[in-house]
Amino acid sequence: MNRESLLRQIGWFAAAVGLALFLTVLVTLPSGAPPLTTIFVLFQGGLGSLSKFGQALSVWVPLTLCSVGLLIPFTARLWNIGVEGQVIMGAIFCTAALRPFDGGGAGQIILALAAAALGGALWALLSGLLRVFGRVHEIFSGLGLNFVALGVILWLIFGPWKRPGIASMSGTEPLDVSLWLAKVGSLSVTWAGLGLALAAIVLAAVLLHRTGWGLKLRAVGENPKAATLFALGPRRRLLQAFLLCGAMAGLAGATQVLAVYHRLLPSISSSYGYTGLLVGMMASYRLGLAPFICLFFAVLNVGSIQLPLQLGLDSSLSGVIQGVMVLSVFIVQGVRLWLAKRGEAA
Amino acid sequence: MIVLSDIHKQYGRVRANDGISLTLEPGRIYALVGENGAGKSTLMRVLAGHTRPTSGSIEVNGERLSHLTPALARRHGVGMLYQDPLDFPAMPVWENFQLGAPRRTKRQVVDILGELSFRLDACFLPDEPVSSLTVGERQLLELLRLLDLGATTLILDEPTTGITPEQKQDLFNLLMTLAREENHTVVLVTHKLSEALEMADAIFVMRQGRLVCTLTPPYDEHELVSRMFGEAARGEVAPMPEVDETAAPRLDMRDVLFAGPKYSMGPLNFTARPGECIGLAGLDGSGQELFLRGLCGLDRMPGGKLVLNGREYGSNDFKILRRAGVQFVPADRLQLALFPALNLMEHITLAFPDRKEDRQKFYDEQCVERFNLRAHPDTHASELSGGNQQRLLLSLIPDDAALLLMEHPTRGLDAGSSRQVWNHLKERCANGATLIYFSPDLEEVLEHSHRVAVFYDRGLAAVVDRERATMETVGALMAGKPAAEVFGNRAKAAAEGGAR
Amino acid sequence: METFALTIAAVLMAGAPLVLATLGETLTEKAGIINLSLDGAILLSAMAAFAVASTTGSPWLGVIGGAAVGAAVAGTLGLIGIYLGQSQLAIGFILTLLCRDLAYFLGHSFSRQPGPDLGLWSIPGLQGAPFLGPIFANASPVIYLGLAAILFCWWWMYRTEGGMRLRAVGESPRAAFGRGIRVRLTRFAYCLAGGALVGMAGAAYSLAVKPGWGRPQGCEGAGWIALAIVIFGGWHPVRAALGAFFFAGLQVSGIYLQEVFPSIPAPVFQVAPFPMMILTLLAVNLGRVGWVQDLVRRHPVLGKLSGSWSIEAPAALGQDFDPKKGL
Amino acid sequence: CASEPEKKAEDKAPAKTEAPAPAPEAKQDAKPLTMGLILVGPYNDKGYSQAQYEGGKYLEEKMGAKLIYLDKVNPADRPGLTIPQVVDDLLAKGADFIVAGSDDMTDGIIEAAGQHPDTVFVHASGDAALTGKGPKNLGNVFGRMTFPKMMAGFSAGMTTQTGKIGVVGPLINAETRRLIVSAYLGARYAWTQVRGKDLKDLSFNVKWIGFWFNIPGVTADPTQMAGSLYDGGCDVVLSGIDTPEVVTVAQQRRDAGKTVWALPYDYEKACEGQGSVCVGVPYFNWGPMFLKIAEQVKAGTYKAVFDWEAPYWADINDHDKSPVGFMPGEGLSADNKKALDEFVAKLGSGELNLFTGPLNYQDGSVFLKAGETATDKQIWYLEQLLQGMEGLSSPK
Ligand SMILES: Nc1ncnc2c1ncn2[C@@H]1O[C@H](COP(=O)(O)OP(=O)(O)OP(=O)(O)O)[C@@H](O)[C@H]1O
Ligand SMILES: Nc1ncnc2c1ncn2[C@@H]1O[C@H](COP(=O)(O)OP(=O)(O)OP(=O)(O)O)[C@@H](O)[C@H]1O
Ligand SMILES: [Mg+2]
Ligand SMILES: [Mg+2]
Repeated sequence: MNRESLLRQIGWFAAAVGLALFLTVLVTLPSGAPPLTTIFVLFQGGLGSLSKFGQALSVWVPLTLCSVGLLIPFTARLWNIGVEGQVIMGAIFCTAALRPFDGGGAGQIILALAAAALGGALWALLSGLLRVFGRVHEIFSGLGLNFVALGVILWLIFGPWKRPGIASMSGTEPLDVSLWLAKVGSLSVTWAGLGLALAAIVLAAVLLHRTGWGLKLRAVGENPKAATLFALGPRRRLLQAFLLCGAMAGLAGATQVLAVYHRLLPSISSSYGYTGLLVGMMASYRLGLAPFICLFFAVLNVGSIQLPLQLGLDSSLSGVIQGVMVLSVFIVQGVRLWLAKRGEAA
Repeated sequence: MIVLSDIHKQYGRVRANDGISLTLEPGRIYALVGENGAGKSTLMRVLAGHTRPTSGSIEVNGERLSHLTPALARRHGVGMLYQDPLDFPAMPVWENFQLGAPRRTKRQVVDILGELSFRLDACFLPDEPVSSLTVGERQLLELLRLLDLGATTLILDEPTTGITPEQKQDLFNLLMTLAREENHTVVLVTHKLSEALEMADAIFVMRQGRLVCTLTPPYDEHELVSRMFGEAARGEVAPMPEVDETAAPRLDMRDVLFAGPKYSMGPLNFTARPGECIGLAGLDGSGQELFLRGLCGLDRMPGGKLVLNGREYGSNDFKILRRAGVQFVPADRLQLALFPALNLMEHITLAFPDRKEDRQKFYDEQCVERFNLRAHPDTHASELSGGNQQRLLLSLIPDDAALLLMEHPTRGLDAGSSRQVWNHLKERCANGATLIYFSPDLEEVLEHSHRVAVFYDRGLAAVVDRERATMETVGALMAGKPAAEVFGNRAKAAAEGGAR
Repeated sequence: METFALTIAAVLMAGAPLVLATLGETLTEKAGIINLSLDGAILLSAMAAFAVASTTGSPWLGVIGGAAVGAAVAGTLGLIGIYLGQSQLAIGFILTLLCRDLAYFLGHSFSRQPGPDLGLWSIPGLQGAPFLGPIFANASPVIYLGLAAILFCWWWMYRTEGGMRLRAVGESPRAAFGRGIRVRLTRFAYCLAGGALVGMAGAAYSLAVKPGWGRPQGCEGAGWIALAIVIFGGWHPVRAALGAFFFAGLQVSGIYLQEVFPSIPAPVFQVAPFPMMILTLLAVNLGRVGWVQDLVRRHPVLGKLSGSWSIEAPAALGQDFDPKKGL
Repeated sequence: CASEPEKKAEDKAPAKTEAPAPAPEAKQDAKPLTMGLILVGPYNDKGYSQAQYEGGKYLEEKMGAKLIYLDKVNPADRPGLTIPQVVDDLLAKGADFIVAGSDDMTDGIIEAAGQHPDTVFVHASGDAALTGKGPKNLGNVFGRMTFPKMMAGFSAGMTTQTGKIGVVGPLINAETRRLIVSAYLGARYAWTQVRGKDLKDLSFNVKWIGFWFNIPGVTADPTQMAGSLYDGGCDVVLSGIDTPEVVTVAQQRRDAGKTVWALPYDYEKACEGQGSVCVGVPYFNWGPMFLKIAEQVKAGTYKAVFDWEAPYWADINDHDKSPVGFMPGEGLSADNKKALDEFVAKLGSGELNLFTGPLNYQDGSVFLKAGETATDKQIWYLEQLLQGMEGLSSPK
């Protein structure tokens, strides 16, 4: 609801991007890489061909599920940093649901997706309960639970769920092909994945902007005391926010298992949870921008493998760029605020 | 000698201080009085360098400054004691004493502290955390600290809220000696006229950010009071609605105990009839806040029973009471009752989910027509003036609310809007609602109550009915005079009859 | 006995960097600033320390370099969080991820290169001493660094004027401002100081505990553990340090316990810090929840119990303060 | 090295003659044969991946082939990147055949090979061709690391003074069991047969960190692991993990005045600059294996088989012949070195097969009856550690 001219906003955003670009160049200089070429290679690597774009999309799906999910707690001023663990739990539950079957079809897949959503939601609920009834800040409970989840998945993969004979990085026994999600033509992105991501966006949009629920959630985040006066049931709202986000994160985990790796891996989450948080912040907690930023980050991710292939650069540069981007957004916001204050004072 | 000239302080829309000039001379005790929000604290904070005035100048010891900083103020011997003690609860006494002072070893600090507290026959254990002290002790410690820093101008912002009478007496004796013998300047910000009358060589009266007058002895209490609370607003005021004496009580409290975060009170026995307006009078922290918050279920009710419209409630669950028609409107609207970054429409939607469809219509009828809330429907609550905030809140209260609990209904409202608000509230009462409200503005209470419940020292001192409720009687009761003295014994009986 | 002493030595060594990082964060949080960037900062400063050390050939210059980088990261947080008034949590978190990738990107050319390390200090007097011998006769400098840091932090926080101000700005910026303390400056200063300690932790990893740089370096995640320990240690330097050693002990003993209880999955011992952090927080906060208060009122026994929980976070932790607004 | 050229000529000759001539020739003229190499770790990790990388370099210099590679291909370092995607990239960049470097890539490479049936795929480690799970165009190649591990164990057994040998193992699976058991057999032989001591006095203690490298808060810390082994009285510790902690710890213990040794893993030059703590390193020398494959691919004669290559016994450290080797370090005394050479000779001549019964599993059940020798399959799929070794056989 801010009545500032669109032009202004775009201007500020441009400023942020400019700053980010500048900082990136600053970082790449010592490595002796030609900055602009580097950036070009990155994007070409992510958008260069249809199949590349397909890969980018297949990264976009779980990333979007995470960041869109995160926007729900963000609306209530909640920092569900535990999303990483929730992705992992989703993947675990998904795998668990499929273990009894060595083959199958839509039925099993739907079951697996449901299980994944459940797993993520439950893991999120833990943070939620700790926050609402124990007043434990969700950041710390979330962090803790992330590591616990990581411990659990490693233990499962190298323990109870290990392949006959060999337990290894390569994770559990791969799923039967009949349980893989169907790809879009020759692209590596799947129909189901795209469907889920889009559904998540729509759901979040409707929930947050079209329903009383979203309004209540915002209100709770705005001022819990007043929320009590209005009898909005702050606690229930917060828990629901956690559950929803957890469920979406869980689905992200499921897509990792069913669409990308076709089995459970130690680092199944690809730390999309954390990246999702970055996206949420860069979108300054608004839904509108999130999917596009996700796409942008996905392109960076996919393009990054061209850095070692073509320029002999370390591909973690893409991560650097992402971080710098978000940081610049905050810096610009701060400067803006400060200038405003100066204005008042004068 | 300190001269404040034409001090202005603006907080957003609020003019906390509006062109104040005054002179403080050494060796004298001043009292600064005024209703809540008059701007007393703000002015004092400016003087102590804790707030930069929007405009105006301060002349200290011949030095002319646009504003002071805490450090500067200290150098000029200005020290301020806060309404809520401004100290570090988690840290031990001696550190609280030392912080901000020139470097010293712990031993030195402990010695000085001991010596000072001996002089004021107080006693502090240096290593005890301040959180374990009473408010009074914390105030005293602050005072010692200021003296130790060589403060010659002492500002005490309502120092006597929540300290015992004898502590208070000691404090006043101390201030006397400081002023008379050591030639200190003392400024005493207070709500309690008795204190002002007893102590002050001159009384500054503030009202809505302005300095309305400076009184000097001999004091005329009536004048003081009328100056403080101003003339009643002009224009016709709706008459008090009739109360049907025969109707069954709307509210009946039986041996109710309330427990707030700070203190607890009770057992309380009190009844209210439909259509009744009951004003709560009392100095800050005398218990009226807890009374309201407890009644609506925001503070806990460890014991007793509430009977609402004949239904008995053993516990005061907020939701249940709310469904039973209990509505609470806090004084601090933005902090407690509104969502700063949500707009009016959204507030309406939140309050009346079922009227989501015709909310525009609702807005026009309710907010604009009835409450002439003149603001664009998508303004943020945070951008509303105090008056409009109150209008919004009132318009959000459903018409069938049976029991209205309000803190300072007209806080921050000008005379005109106050009248509107009151007429509206009385209309509700006429339609059978019961209103229990609290206001620091005594005149307001007296004008708009069938009965006045006076609180003193965290307890219900007396309930006075309209005829007997005058500035004198209620004022006296608020200041702690026993009911017996205020009205003869016969009246006392009646008064207590009120609180059955 | 011998083996016990050796285990102690191992714990001291494993704990040293954790202690440094924990103390750094404790300083920062005592001043009221939350610095979430620990994990990334440690990694980046580990890289920087090794890079400096191997280019200059002097490990101690490396330590200084590490400290400088740590301080720089904290400084960024300080500028944006304190003076530009942005969310400390957000900035800290961004910095974590950013610094991590930055470390790998810039450190690329140093990975798995041979380089100097801090080596060991051998104390002639202690050679062959019964119990202390095995522990201190030939110990890494970082152990002494860690122990010294504990003493210094404790002394500074609780025995000096500066420490008093530090706690003051963390407890109540308003009151501190009222007493003429330059709140933001103070906070910023301790932000830097804490960052420097964190940087030293990074250096301790890449120059002593796990000499060398590479991917993985082996200290990934240590920062999160340190953050957990700060809370576990109740924001008190000594308790925090003990906490650090306690967890180091857990990890070391985990190695032995692996055989003793083969039925317990190995990760359990490694993950332990995190559930413990959560429980600590729970214990700390439960005391303030309404229904718990009622419970305690009813059963004084619980009151006694909760007394032992009495860990208090700095009252103004994470709240920003703008002197321009006044009180 | 003078012999190299003609040796190569010999090697090439048959290939040339058998080859359906034109195609490869044309190819060669068009552009050099290109190998697409997928590395699991950093190409400069001074370990497993660097060994493969240098194998690729060897190929470039020996037959003017071209190497294109992508390193750090694992879900942790390259989130969301799958093997088929990498393969597509490498083929797009002109790779003629693909070599996947790690056991972790098993499923991915099978999938990719299925997608590109007429490209040659080789999976270094892995057993698709053995189990017949994989498609026709996917072969496996691996050096018989069991032998260098035996030599490592042997050197350890010769070097140890306390009779206590430690192993820092990664995670428990058939491969790691296989290698560590080999090391144990080597050590046991040295201890009992060569040094003539009592088997009871030999302790061989295996500790698993739970992963190929350290993840704080998740795996056990190899630094502490190695430390605890040394503190526990082991004076020789073998490393089975990707990162160099063990040698570093050994160095530190040396500085502290302890007489201890260590044996790193994977990378030929791992002992360089480590001085006398380093007894020696069992390593992969992928060059010859890659060369052989490349030539067959070029000649179009490559058969997808399960190729488990034995060392070149004449000189296990021959860069051009031996796929695996054991590089003694300064820590191996002259006499021990002599003993080692004899040991190697025995192994080479086949006169000595350490996988000969009677051998019992850790739980006492029989692995090999007296006189029985183990088949490749038995060794490849080793189910448990052996009796006499301490440490977990399988994750509980
Ligand atoms: N920091 C602040 N920000 C915004 N408004 C403020 C602030 N401090 C005071 N005000 C407003 O300025 C006006 C004067 O406040 P002030 O505290 O000076 O009144 P007061 O006379 O001290 O009241 P009381 O008798 O309750 O202490 C009030 O309307 C108050 O809401
Ligand atoms: N809100 C703000 N945003 C950005 N920069 C600021 C802000 N406030 C102050 N600064 C700049 O930071 C520097 C220090 O400002 P200031 O003096 O207010 O902080 P401080 O002195 O460190 O803290 P304090 O005033 O509480 O002692 C000055 O250069 C000032 O311009
Ligand atoms: Mg005041
Ligand atoms: Mg300042």
